[in-house]
Amino acid sequence: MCEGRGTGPLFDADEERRARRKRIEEVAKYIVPLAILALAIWYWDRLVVWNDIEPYILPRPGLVLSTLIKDWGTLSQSLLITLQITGMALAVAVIGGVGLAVLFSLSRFAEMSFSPFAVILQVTPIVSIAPLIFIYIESRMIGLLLCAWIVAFFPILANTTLGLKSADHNLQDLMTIYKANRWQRLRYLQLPSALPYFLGGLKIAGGLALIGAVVAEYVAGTGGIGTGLAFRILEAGYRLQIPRMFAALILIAVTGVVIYATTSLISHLALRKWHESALKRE
Amino acid sequence: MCEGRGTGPLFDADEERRARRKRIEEVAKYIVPLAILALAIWYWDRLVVWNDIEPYILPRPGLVLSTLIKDWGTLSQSLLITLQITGMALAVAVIGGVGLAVLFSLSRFAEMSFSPFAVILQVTPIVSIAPLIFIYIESRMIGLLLCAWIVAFFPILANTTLGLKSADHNLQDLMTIYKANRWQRLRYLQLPSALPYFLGGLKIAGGLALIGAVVAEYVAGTGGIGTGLAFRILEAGYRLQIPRMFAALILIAVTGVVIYATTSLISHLALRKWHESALKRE
Amino acid sequence: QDLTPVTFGTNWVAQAEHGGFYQSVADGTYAACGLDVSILPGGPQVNNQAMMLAGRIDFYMGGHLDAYFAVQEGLPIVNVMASFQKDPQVLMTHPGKVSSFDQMTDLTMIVQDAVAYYEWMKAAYGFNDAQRQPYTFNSAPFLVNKDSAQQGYLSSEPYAIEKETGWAPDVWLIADAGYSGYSTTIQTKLDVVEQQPEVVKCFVEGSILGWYNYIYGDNSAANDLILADNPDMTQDKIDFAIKAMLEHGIVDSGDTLELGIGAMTEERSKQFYDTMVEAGVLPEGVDYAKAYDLTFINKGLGMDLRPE
Amino acid sequence: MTAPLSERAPILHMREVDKTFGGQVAALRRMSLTVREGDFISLLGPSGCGKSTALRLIAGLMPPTLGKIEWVGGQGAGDLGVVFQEPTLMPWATVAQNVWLPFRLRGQSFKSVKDKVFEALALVGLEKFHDSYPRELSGGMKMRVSIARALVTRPRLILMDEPFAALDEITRQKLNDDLLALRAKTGATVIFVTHSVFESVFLSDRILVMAARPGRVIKEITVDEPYPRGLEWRIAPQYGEIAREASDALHGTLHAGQPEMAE
Amino acid sequence: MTAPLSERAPILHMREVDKTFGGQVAALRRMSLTVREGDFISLLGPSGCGKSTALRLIAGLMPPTLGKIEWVGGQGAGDLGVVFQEPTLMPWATVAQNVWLPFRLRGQSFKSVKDKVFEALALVGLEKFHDSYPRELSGGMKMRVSIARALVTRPRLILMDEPFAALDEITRQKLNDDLLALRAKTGATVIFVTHSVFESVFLSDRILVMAARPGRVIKEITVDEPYPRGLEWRIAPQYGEIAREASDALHGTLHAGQPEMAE
Ligand SMILES: Nc1ncnc2c1ncn2[C@@H]1O[C@H](COP(=O)(O)OP(=O)(O)OP(=O)(O)O)[C@@H](O)[C@H]1O
Ligand SMILES: Nc1ncnc2c1ncn2[C@@H]1O[C@H](COP(=O)(O)OP(=O)(O)OP(=O)(O)O)[C@@H](O)[C@H]1O
Ligand SMILES: [Mg+2]
Ligand SMILES: [Mg+2]
Repeated sequence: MCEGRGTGPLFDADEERRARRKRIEEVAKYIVPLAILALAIWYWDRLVVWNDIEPYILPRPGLVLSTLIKDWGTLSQSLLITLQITGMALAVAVIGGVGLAVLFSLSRFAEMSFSPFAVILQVTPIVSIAPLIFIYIESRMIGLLLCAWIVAFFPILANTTLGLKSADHNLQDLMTIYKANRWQRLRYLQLPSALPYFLGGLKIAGGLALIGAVVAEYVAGTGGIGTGLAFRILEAGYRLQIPRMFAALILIAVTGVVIYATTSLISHLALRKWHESALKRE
Repeated sequence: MCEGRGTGPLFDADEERRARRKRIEEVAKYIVPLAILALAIWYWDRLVVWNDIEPYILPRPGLVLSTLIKDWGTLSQSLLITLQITGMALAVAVIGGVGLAVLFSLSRFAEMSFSPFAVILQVTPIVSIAPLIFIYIESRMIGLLLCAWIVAFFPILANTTLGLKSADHNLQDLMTIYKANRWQRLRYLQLPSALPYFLGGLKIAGGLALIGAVVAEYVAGTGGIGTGLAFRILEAGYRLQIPRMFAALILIAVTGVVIYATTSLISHLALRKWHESALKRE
Repeated sequence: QDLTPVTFGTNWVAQAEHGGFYQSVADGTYAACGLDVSILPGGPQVNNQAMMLAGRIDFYMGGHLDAYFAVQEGLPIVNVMASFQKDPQVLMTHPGKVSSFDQMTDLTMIVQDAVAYYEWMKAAYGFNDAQRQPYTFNSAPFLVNKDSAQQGYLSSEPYAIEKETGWAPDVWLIADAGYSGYSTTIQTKLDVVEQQPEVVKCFVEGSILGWYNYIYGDNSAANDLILADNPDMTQDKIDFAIKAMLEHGIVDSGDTLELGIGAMTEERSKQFYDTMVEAGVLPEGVDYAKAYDLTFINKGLGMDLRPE
Repeated sequence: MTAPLSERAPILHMREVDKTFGGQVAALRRMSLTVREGDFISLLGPSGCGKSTALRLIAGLMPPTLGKIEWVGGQGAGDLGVVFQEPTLMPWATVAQNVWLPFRLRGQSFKSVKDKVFEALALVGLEKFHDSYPRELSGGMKMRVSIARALVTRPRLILMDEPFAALDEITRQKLNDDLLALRAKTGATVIFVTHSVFESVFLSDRILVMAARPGRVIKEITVDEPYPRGLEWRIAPQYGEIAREASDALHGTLHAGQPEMAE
Repeated sequence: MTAPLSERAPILHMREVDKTFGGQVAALRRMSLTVREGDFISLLGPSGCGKSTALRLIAGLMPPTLGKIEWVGGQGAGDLGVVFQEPTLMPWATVAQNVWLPFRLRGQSFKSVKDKVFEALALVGLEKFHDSYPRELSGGMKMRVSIARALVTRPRLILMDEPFAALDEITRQKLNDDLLALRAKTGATVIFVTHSVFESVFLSDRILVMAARPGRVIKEITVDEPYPRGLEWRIAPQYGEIAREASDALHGTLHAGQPEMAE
């Protein structure tokens, strides 16, 4: 070798500084967002105080929190119902979205023929067609899910379709050469390739499923299962219980963030081994 | 060479068959979807006739069409207004979504700190916060756009963020080596890499902007600018002028499909030279 | 003479039920006592009440119960006049399906989410939540289901259904069934009453006169304004609504025959409050009297305009 | 052992094949070729002369612009192994899973072929890395995984596009030997793209020397040396002679002029 | 001409550098190296021995696990040109736009550097393809675009990772000559990864022979032949001698055992 050898690993100021910065960043990653959240809440509070905004217009965060605690019994039950619908809606959105995307990828004709219908479903105001749905669909539960599905499925369909088409062309050729049939190609090449896109769609659809659940409850009612958050918000609005309305809204917001964090985590776990977007770089 | 040479290009039955099939497919690509659309409309018509459904429940397509023609004056004006809001909403969704995505890609802290707020915006029932918005925002137009933006921006944000992160790592390294600054990296590497993802988001957001325009009109009214399709649908619904409601719904559906086709075309044109999803394979 | 500009936010798009107010705008009754009134129509989801609470508009077309809710929540809202003695909210059934209000308890009730009168119906008549399905302002589910009843607004849904289907549904006013709240009130904030009583007085009195003129006099100018504010309104529909209001004594019946249009009384307010407590809509102990101010009404103003 | 050249049965005829990309670039012009069972054919030529294109045409990955490619007895006959010029690994699968792929597509479980997979990995010196993901491998290691995948099924027809270009001389020679040994065992037909004159002479019994723009075959050289070939073949006088012949042909192509677009 | 080895000023010290991936794979162990201005250093070694890793460490693309890399006078001094092992082209840009990139990042318009871009493309024989997209190129052509991009700015420091592996012998020799000519003009320092013994001996004045698992430098060979070097160097007896020396070192590494994971 050309250079003399030291006797052990070298450490110096530069290295230490780098290590320290990394440690700080590690902590800041969680502190900063929390600080900003706190700041936002503080600003909300100040906004109300400075502008003398009455609690029936915009309640202070403290009041919302105490209302949340006070009404936790009612609100948590409604939350549970909304969560239930959201979960099911997301599940059907995933199944329906991926299913359609697979169908589209199997046949260009299917895509050309049915994607207009998918778009129509996406853009049609659900409030207007919900009554029609409920005339012909007996089961309230199915109708409810249908409504939520209509709201949430499209991003999954669009992103998965794009992903299925984005499979590497060399790998496509490999599949051709090994005479993979349509399903093998799908299973071993296109679905894994579409995973990052699908998971991107899932992040969008998670929030939409929640919206879908709220909208579905609004247009369809929850029937026998009790009242969800949509009902609580409307009710609080009618009764001018604005702090309670905000408490319910906060529950929805928190649910949305939790769903987003969960889908992000799933996405990270599924991709961190191989996809550029999730790889940790040295 | 090892084999004798023919005197000209060889053609045979096999080749001809392939060429014929290609021609047929070329035509079928447009015929099949149209046929299926026609079938769907026919089935709708039959459904009404077979089940003796009254026109004030589900009108026959012919009746919807004649209503559309009859009320074209009113409806086309409303369509124009809805289109106007949709266009502007999509524009702000693109600007806002891409802008936020860029901000997120520039700073992990920004992403960690602000993406929860983006999610909160996405999931909060717009109906509940619209009154708040309109108390503090003087201009109806801005309020309207804000509502429509809230509905449409998230898919663009989520997809573009994913795309900005998916830039090839080797190219990232290349940028590092050439000492590209943050903006150059963004401009020359990350934005082009994100293009397919962004365009996927655009396809989703196109429909959502239309929904956003409709919802915004529901919650806010169009004030001075005239009445859009949402109002027409509501009004026709109240008055049980169901054929007219369907005519307006059809206009929305057609608008949605046109927007989708347009964004698909844009996507195709932008990517066909280089991205796997749009490449024509030999 | 400088007119004081005030804005009155209604609860819906312009319709005959707002006629009294348009009447006084049209014929200058408000201007005569110094107000330049602009009417801001409401609509689905337009929340003019919040706009009033935020001080963006001066008066709001409220109801009886929401003023009680306001008191319960400590909101400075007060009703200063009630245009309607009876709530025009109805339930509709297929013709001949039931012969009285209480027979509807076996039907599917298509009623909006979270409305208070349904709570009252549950308490007073034994309806339940399981039989309710949300009303999303589309009558199709009602039309195809003979075993259902649907909510409606006296002059809207019954009119639309009759016009489009050719048959008239049976109409059950909840007011006639015992729901005794006033409706279409003039609501304002307490500080407006305290600081600008002359404005409130002018607006209330102008409105009282407006209503007399509208239902008994020449209302064409007001109707023109309504038609202008709501291009989808038709004369036909206005006529139907006015007829219905007269027929059911919505505006002018009961107390108004002595106190004049706009009347509200202590007894009826208490009685309504008690009903709501019984129904579990309101708790006991709400100082409901804060919800109304009788200073500007019950003076028999305009009674001379009523034809014999 | 493989039969002498003349006695082998033809399995593929390429007749007057032209390939033009986008109506512009003449990637291949009037290429004719008969592949016989057990042939070891090398395509030798400068960068961009259409070697990969020829291989892809044979693999049926794209149709020729003109001319015909005919398989005697159907293309489906026998297995195929292929090494593309790029490693072409599935980034979401481990090394072992990547090598398993050809079996998997035939419905064989990993367990049932585990030995074969590890044998192929051992061949390219990567057993230790069976659990790594492609992104954790060096360039040459990725290519070796790709080679292992092509050979793991002991295919009857092997198409290889510069498989050893990214490898050092020693690994390369080892794999040359291994390839010949495998072929001796299975009697496989090999079509082999390379830009190394010596490699082509060492390995093949027929060398097609190609020239660029338009991509075309300018010389066919038959190497009459019998298999197995070993070190002694590398130092045989004939070896050098054939190498010189091929090299001259190659040089000729280069001096024939700058690349040109199709007319 | 470049100064004799001993008189050159050091520009980079690598001291006892270790690189371990994921706490498992010892890609590089205790590598020390001083790069002096005008050096032409080759890293020679078998697949997976850490050549690319060493180059990436020097380029500052990742931090070492242990040890230090120090630039004398700051890393920013002078231009850098780099050829990765993979072509690394922007798929959305044409060939000319790809080669333009280093200029573009300095804010220079295409027009102002068009001549240089086309000159670099001519060097690799691809002017005709300036308007093509990378996907329309053959493997070797992509690599040549990457080489053109690295050289277009006439950088003072050039890092190249097996740049000519995908190219035929003739193109390769031409580019070898061109690289030396460029270096003679600009006095650039070159760090060059290769798996070809002959290439390393032909080009460099220092050869680091590396061994795999753990990746480490096992021998440093100084090539005392002055530049310019031409055909006569290829047939000089010393050339063969050094090549043998390097080759022996390489063989030694291979026989040293199978790849192993880090302890
Ligand atoms: N998809 C494509 N579109 C357009 N042109 C192409 C395409 N693929 C290859 N070509 C062109 O065809 C010619 C032959 O390419 P090919 O890949 O067959 O070369 P090659 O002999 O394999 O070269 P190398 O040794 O560099 O890999 C090249 O000029 C290339 O530009
Ligand atoms: N990102 C990574 N994660 C984990 N291991 C890695 C990574 N990159 C390289 N390695 C490992 O480090 C070792 C050295 O890799 P490197 O790419 O430096 O080899 P190389 O000498 O360039 O080989 P080749 O000639 O095949 O390109 C290999 O064993 C490889 O598996
Ligand atoms: Mg090639
Ligand atoms: Mg390498």
